[in-house]
Amino acid sequence: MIAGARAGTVSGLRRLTAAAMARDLHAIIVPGPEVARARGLDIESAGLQIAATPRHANVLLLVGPVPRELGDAVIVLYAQMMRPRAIFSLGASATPSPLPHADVTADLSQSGLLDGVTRLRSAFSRGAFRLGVSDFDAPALQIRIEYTCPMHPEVVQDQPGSCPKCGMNLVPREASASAEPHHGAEHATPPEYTCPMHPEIVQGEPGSCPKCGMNLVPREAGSADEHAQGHQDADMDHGDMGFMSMVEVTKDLPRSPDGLPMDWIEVPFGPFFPGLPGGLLLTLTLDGDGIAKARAQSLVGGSGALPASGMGAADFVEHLSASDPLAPICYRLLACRTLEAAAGQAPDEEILRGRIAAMERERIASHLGWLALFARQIGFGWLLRRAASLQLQFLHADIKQVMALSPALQALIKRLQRTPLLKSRTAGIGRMVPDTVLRGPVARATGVGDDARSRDKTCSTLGFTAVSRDRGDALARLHVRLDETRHSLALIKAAGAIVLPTPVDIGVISGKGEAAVETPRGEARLQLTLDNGRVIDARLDTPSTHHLDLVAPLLEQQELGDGLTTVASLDLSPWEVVQ
Amino acid sequence: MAVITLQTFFIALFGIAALWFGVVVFRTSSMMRSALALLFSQTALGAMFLAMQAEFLGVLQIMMMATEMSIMAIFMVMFMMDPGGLGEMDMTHQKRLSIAAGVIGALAVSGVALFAHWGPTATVAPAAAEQIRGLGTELLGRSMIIFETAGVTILTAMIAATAVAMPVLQRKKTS
Amino acid sequence: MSPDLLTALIVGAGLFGIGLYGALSQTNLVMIMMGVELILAGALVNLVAFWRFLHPESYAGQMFVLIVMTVMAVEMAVGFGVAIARFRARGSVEMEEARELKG
Amino acid sequence: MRIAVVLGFLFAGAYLVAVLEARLATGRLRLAAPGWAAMALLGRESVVPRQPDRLFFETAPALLLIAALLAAAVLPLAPGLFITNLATGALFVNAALAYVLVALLMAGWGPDGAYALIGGWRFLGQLIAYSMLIVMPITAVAMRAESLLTTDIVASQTGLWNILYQPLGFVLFFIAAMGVAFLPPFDLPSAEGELAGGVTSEYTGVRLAVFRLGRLVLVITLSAATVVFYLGGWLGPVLPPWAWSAVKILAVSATMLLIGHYLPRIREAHLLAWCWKLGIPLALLNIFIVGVMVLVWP
Repeated sequence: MIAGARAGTVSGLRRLTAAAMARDLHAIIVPGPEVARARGLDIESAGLQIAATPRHANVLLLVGPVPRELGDAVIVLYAQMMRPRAIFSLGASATPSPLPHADVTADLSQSGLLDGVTRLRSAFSRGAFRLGVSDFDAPALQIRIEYTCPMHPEVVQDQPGSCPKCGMNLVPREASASAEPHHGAEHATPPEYTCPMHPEIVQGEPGSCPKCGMNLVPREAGSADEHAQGHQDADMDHGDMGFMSMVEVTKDLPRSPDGLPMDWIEVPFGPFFPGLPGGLLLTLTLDGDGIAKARAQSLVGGSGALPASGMGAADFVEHLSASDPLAPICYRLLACRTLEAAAGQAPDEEILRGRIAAMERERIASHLGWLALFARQIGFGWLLRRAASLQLQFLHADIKQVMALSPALQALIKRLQRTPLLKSRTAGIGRMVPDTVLRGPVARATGVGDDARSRDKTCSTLGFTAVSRDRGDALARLHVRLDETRHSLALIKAAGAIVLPTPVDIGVISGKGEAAVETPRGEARLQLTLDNGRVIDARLDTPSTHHLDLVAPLLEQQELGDGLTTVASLDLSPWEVVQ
Repeated sequence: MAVITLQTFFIALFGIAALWFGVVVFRTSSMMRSALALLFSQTALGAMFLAMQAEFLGVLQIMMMATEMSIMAIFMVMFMMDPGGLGEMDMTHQKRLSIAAGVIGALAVSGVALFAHWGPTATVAPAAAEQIRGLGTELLGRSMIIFETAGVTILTAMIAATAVAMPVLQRKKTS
Repeated sequence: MSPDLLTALIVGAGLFGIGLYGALSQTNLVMIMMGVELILAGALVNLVAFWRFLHPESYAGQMFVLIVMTVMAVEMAVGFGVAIARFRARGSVEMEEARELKG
Repeated sequence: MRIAVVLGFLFAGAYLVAVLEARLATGRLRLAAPGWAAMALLGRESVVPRQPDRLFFETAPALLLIAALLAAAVLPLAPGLFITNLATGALFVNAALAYVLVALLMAGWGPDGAYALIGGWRFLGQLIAYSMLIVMPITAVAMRAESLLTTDIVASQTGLWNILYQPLGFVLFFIAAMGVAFLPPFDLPSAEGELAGGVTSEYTGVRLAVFRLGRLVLVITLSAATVVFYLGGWLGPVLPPWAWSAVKILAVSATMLLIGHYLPRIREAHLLAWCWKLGIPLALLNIFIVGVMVLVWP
């Protein structure tokens, strides 16, 4: 019996259909397939196919507890799935309210997944159809109809009527009742800046007038519209303008640089979009298929705040390690290093080497995971499967296995460098210039050799050299990551053993510590304040926090596909974003 | 007295379909529907050509119009204020005059069609394969100049249209 | 005279009438082009009908149909070129606004 | 009877294409998978999104299927084994394939969803790229056969298949055929990673099943067209003609799917630029070469 069964009596044909559904499971994964893989789950070999849209899925697969911020999004996701549908939860029993309880729960491990899929199949074949199915409803799904003018999106009201600006009939539009982050901002009028001498100069930020160089003065945005309306009324009185003038109606609309304004539509990509990391919400304003405006935000990023009473050192290590499921070892290492720096201790050389090997192994796995995500976005079926399977093998491989896997990885890299169309797909896209806010592979793709590992003594003794490319585009970022993967293999080989970082006993001390770790996405820094052995203050500085801010300006005026490639090439981890 | 044959029936059927879709073009407020109605009107015409045993022309009409009208559709959506037709705005003018002109035009032409002496009607059309061969010989024989001119015209039109539509390039400013 | 020819000619006349109405009544350049397309479609029907029922032995009739199809394509190309250019310059392809330009 | 055989052949081919597609997507060969998937889809809910253009939304999947079947109707699988043999056969294939675009535009516009809408318009751009590369190579094929009859086209390849007679035309047609069937790397309108399924993103249940069936039949139809125009149709030693057709059609479909599996999706701007700047001159060159060969070496 499943909670999302479809209404219907159980007849012979229905039984056969239910059996078919049990064999044809399409899962939509929360928070995303990349998190599932980073946790060591091989979804596809367990017999679940990954669906691109909830409309085509019949299983909602929850990997780990759902972050509170994603709750509403998960509810919407569930509501979009077609009945019969089931919820399959791994490693957590609670589902966001008011979702029904998970139909199948299992441990967060591959064996748990396999076992869960078996139970899911039998649940489907037994309970895909039943009588007396009730509708699923939740506050997040309430649709409010509001009316807006097709030409003046700022005109929004609750009743039908005609537009006060142009007189057109207002068209109904759906508005979600749940508070969208930007909804409040729509009503507040942001100030805009205009030149006292040239009223046609209007811009969103302060500056000087391009015509006369005077400083721009702020005014309320609404006043421009009133001006426009007055102007239009004057034209209407003019007599022979007895028709609706498209020039008048459209002149306040934003213009694209190519001079052909199309209908602007605001489209959300995320938080569960197939080609982007789960938890990342990209809101694109599209002008045709070009991106006019972009906004990127992380829904799952933490604030980095600690409980008021602080946290024990060992707990803090676990806390930081769990904060980013895409790079847990690096954050564990960062926490350990910082605590050791605060305590003034240093583990012996062998442990340090082993830790570096562990970090490098995670780098390889992370880059492979990125390749799989990127392959999914650009529709490269072979790479998706190959990179994903290698990632799963590398994730917990010991030194011998790493060496055994090394030829396969080298072959993958060679093959990618020869793949036709891959170069044309990425070259020249999302070009960046060297900038101090850039970190990690993104920075090194702009020709900057900055790498936290080159400041690390142990790394240097292992023969580390930083790689860099200087084109600064998506292709360069791809190449940097491929080169790094190769170097990581060499480092692991030189280190000779893999040791997971474990916190040393620092005792009851007070003081401050600071350390940096080159995570797969770039350098992460942590400053800690300790008070009697408890962590009372932590300041985390992560690469994705900085890279996320770069998304909006980078995407503007790109074609949609190129824009998404740009975002993917940055390898953002929404989890490590500090808000 | 001529007999009403199956051919007449199909000509009339597709003709009515073409007319009906033609009317829909100007009666719907959704631009997409308008463009696709025109497409189906033209497709019905193509089917009518097939009913008139002009196989090559019919298939050609059906093929060309699918692409042409789809491109029409994107322009409709681009250049209209309200492509979905939800705002129910009136996009017409001089309505009475236009209706009068349309009706009078149609009636006058039909009158000519009715009362002119068309001479004897041919009953048998050449076979389709023969038609294609004949048309090819015509195009590359007697009418070659006309055909070539048409080809050059369409090439010129393509280039001219592209040139007109291209954005004015920003010239380098000389101080 | 054959009912086939008459039917076809009346359909042609009807399309011509509808097209004329559209070309005169619409305010948008693209819609006007649709009207013109319908007028040309009416011409097409007539040409095919004349070929089939009057002179099936002469392929000049079919050739004319091809020429009219070319004209339709040319009309589309030029029309859209002009539409884009106007839209870029004025932000509209409404014909009423073109009239404004004259004065 | 003849019609039933051809239809059965097409649907069987579509089933095998689905098996191969599932094999590439999941890595496991399961012969029954598409059957179960189809049955599961039929049993699932099929909803209409809010504010659809209902007419377009409902007709689009059916139109896709019908267009693919119509195009297949004039393609002979063996001497005498076709649905109809039009004198304008080669042109008719084109005409029917043009309605694939109409179906996709309708599917994009109908559901009032942004991803679908963009997918539909993307396919329009794609058509502008590939359409000339469908028509012009077929022209060269018809020049050699001196006929638009598809059976004549096959017969004209008795001595030498067109893939050897005009390899350039074959390459162009093959690429364009993949573009028509929006197979990877030309799956711009239905891209998973960029548009969450694009034109198919709002289709569910029965409608999705029809849409997918239409797409699979389209792949088979285009493979059949490639075989008829370039690979000598049913011609071949030992095996009976229909078996040769079957083998060749499946081989072409498999090649199409495999190529897409090993390539990333092409960028729309590049697709347009390459097709117009490179593809069309090459197609014209092909017509010229074939013209010379037909005259010199009849």
